[in-house]
Amino acid sequence: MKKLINAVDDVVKEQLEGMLVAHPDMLKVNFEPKYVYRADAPVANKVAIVSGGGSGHEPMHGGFVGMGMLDGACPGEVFTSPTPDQMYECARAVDGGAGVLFLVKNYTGDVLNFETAVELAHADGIKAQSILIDDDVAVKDSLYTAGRRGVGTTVLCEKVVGAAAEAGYDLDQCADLARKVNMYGRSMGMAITSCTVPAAGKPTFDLPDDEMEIGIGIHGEPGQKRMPMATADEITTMMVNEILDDAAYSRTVREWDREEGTWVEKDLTDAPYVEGDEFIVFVNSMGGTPVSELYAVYRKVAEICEKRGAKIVRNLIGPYITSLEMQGMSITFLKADEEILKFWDAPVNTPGLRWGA
Amino acid sequence: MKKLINAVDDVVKEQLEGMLVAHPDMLKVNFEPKYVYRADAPVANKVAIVSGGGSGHEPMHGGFVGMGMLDGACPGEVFTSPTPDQMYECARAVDGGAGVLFLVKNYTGDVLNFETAVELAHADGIKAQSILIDDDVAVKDSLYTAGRRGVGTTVLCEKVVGAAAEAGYDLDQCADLARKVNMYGRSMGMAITSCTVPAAGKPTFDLPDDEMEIGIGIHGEPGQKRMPMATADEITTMMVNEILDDAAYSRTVREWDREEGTWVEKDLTDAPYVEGDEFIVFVNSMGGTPVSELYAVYRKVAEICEKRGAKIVRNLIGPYITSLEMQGMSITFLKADEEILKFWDAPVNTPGLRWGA
Amino acid sequence: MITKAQIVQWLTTTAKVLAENKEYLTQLDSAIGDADHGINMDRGFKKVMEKLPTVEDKDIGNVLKTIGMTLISSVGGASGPLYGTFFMRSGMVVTSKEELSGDDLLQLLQAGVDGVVQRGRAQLGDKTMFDALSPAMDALRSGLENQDDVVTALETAVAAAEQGMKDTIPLQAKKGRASYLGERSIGHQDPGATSSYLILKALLDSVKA
Amino acid sequence: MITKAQIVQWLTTTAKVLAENKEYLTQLDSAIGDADHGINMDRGFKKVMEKLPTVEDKDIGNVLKTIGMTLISSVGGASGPLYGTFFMRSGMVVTSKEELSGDDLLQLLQAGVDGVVQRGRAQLGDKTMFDALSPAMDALRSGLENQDDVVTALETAVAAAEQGMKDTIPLQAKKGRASYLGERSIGHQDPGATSSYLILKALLDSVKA
Ligand SMILES: Nc1ncnc2c1ncn2[C@@H]1O[C@H](COP(=O)(O)OP(=O)(O)O)[C@@H](O)[C@H]1O
Ligand SMILES: Nc1ncnc2c1ncn2[C@@H]1O[C@H](COP(=O)(O)OP(=O)(O)O)[C@@H](O)[C@H]1O
Ligand SMILES: [Mg+2]
Ligand SMILES: [Mg+2]
Ligand SMILES: [Mg+2]
Ligand SMILES: [Mg+2]
Repeated sequence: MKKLINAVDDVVKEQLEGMLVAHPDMLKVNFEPKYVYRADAPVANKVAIVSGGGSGHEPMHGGFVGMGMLDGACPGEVFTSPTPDQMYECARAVDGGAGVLFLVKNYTGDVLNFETAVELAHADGIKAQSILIDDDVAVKDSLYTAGRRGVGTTVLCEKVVGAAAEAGYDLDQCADLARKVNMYGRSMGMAITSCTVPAAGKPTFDLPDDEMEIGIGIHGEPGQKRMPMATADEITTMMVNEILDDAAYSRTVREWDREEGTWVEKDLTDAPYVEGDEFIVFVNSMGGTPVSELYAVYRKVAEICEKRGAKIVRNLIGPYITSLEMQGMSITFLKADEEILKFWDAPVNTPGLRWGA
Repeated sequence: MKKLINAVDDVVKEQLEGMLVAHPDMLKVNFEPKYVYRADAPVANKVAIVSGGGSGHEPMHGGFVGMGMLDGACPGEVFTSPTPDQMYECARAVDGGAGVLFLVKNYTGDVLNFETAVELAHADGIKAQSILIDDDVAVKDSLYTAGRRGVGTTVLCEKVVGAAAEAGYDLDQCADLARKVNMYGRSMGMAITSCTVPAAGKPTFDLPDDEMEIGIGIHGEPGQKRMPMATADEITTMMVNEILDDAAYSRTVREWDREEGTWVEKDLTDAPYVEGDEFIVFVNSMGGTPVSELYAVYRKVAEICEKRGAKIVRNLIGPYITSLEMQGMSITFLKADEEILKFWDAPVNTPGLRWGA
Repeated sequence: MITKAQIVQWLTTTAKVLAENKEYLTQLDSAIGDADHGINMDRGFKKVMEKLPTVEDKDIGNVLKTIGMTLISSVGGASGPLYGTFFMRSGMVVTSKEELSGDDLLQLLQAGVDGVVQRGRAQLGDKTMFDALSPAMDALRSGLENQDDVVTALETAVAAAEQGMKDTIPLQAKKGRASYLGERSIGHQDPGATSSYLILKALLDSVKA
Repeated sequence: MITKAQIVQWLTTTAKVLAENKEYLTQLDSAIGDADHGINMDRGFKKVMEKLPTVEDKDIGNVLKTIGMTLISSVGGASGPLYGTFFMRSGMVVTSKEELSGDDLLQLLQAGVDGVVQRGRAQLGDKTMFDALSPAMDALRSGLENQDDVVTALETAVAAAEQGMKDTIPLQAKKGRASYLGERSIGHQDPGATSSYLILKALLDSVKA
């Protein structure tokens, strides 16, 4: 294993130390327990948006803390969900009185830990709500699996809901918007190399030179299937079609009932896309794939959309939700209505995403 | 070789096609010969800033075309200098009457090709000037080598001079500022893996698992020396000290005399840094190194600067001048005065660098 | 009777065994997960070892609850809240005890396993830690019902856990990260079932000692 | 006399030889450069082959000038302007000729080499293409002065180029990308010197044919 690191156990801590000295205008860092939070937190009467998850996906989530996006981010160890004490204490630090919305990627670990955090925050008198992001179309059903993973849509949701909170949306409005963004978003990923978790010291999986993993998540885990390596055009076509043709997806999620202080089950179904839909398209590098290759992919995405009557109205291209140094990419479509576009275009000022400010 | 590409020969073209469909608000692309230029070019009465070089360093240069930075960028084949016809035709497309400043990285190929372009532009009645960027302290002398390579300072120079042109600087003022930025900038790079030029199909060099290349350029070429792999702190310390302790550097450069229509030689000497100097610090990924590792490096840079009385007043951290998927990083210091800081902070709106707009 | 010293020994042995099996568990997790289970468990039980001296004078219930909270706030991932809940719930049913009968042990473990199911909602055959824990509970219960001594009953429980762990190999995962692999999860042993077996084995060894 | 057909043959043979040696030259460049010299030269001469039919009816001077401009606008890198200049300058001294004497050939090549030096400012021993070109010119000149026929003179010139090429191995590069390697450039043959040798060899073969 070759990385620009010191001791394996200090990887997350030292990265946070770097962020703190690099961006004192945007964020602060708490180290025991670990969380990143807005430099001007708590922002009075603004809903606080908090996310978190395993480290190794940078800039997500810590790099999205700042004006117009996240109020707080809780980094776990590499590829390992953070713990409830981090989330709870982060929520306390950023709550400006209007409550805290947790944006949670749908992985068993994240879900279980954030559930505990919501309970702790609630017990402490903080208005807390959590919304699951589960947008990975590579996971086909929710009955025989842990359900779709939360991937690319997470970044777009954090941006859009962060801007809405900035604009004065209350907690329920933010939660409703987050739920909508999630239900409008679909992603798929692939990898051509594995990555190496520092503590593990060797690649998570072996991938022969002539094969690729399709339907991969963001944790360096193996994907849905292994296929012979193909051209960028072939790969892109396969993924975009899988996203655009994705059927209605149903699952039961647990959302927090603030009145009752209990979890309630909700059945949600994502409607399939239809011709004429407008989209924000996000072509993402898994880390090791250079942006030049992403543009070759985006070119093909645009071509297919043109043919299929899908209208791309905004895009994001780059490494935003990564898996360490893994080579590969993911494609996310987010159906965009006026509300979503307004908040997408709103100013954002974070280390990882910045415009209009 | 595993990459998200189609035919090896189409790599540069398809990337440009992707940029064109992705960013029609910021830029346009000409394909025969290849150059990227501002969507609103030519901007009347504004000095046009044009750069270029081999492809494979994305987002540099095409990703820096847009308001507040470059008017044009000429991409060569991967790691191969572009040709004079590209530069000349690009200059014609972006000249708004106030002249064209070429920012040229000091590599034999780039220098020779841009020299021809200047001559062609001049012959065509375009006010043209070129400034060399040569900031790589890993190259020790200019007598027995082709001189210091142009590396990280290039990005900072394009940003600063681009903003100055936007603010109304004339051609000589832009050239003077570019020369100053170059003389105030010093960089050093290193790599822990090689990269693979698509057309070559295999890694440029082999690097054993326990070794690294120090003093590497940005073309996947071997570096100044090979050393046993070390920790991020050790590597950072070595590189920052080499930059801060760098002695006066002298060389003879050729600049264009617009009156006479000939090249004139100029002796330039970069003064060493002194305690109390203020800096823009740029920690850059060679492509495959994730931003998380850059933050660990930045943390150490900040610590050393603190100790040595070097004041970091701005920073840039991320993959901006890359070598395909190479893992490694470079560190750039740019001594910053009021003029430089003003233009650094000015709005910029390009695919690769964006703030305030 | 099982003494508090033996319970403390259990935790200590678990920490040792998980440290020894850190790479093995991580390797199992790299086949069908994200290559961190061994790292997670080792990190958590290293914290447990730091915490243990500060609570050794407390009763067994308190010791276990503290260990549960320590795991929750240090392991992360799926296994953190699950094992954390396991020990918290275990501790709750033996509040203020300084030693345990066989029946106490049964109740303690059953409460822990119930907690795992409540949090994680795994069913038998989903290819999770529950597939090792559940048969172990059945064996322990029938052993004690047959008037076996605790060590003998635990021996059959550990054997059942080991069998349950091995039986996860042909299963297709339906919960946790491995479920994303669909049929590709078949043919690999579940890391969580493996750590559960190791933890129960450590209990047996500590009670025998 | 050397005919225009032979000059055209030279360019065609060069294109073929450079295509055959694309990987070899690139490999040499990967040792002390950026692994593109073979790719660059092959790309350039492929363009030359596209262009050639459109100028074949022009005189030798025009053919060479067009080839030079083609190289300049298609090769890039350091070698593009250098070889481009080489052919442009070569063409300039034989304007409107349809065939060449030995002396014409000498002047043509000398003008080309002078152009390379003027652009690139290399000195003998800098480990560049000039280290193959320069001894070849010396050999050609003295051969012709000794009244050798053109083929014989060219044969000694090509032998000298080959020797010059090999002699770049122990040199430390002082120009171009290889100079960044300092002492590490020692022990490797210069790619540009190698392509220069191949181009001169192609000339010999075409004149002999
Ligand atoms: N819903 C669940 N119920 C019970 N056990 C589960 C559940 N989901 C996952 N597990 C267990 O957790 C183990 C993985 O733990 P670990 O690797 O530490 O967490 P993560 O999957 O978050 O990386 C699996 O092998 C499985 O035994
Ligand atoms: N200043 C120079 N004068 C003469 N030849 C040079 C000079 N600089 C470089 N070269 C030649 O160019 C060759 C490299 O060409 P190439 O690899 O195509 O370009 P680049 O170095 O830009 O990648 C070197 O091997 C050397 O022979
Ligand atoms: Mg994990
Ligand atoms: Mg080159
Ligand atoms: Mg795991
Ligand atoms: Mg080269």
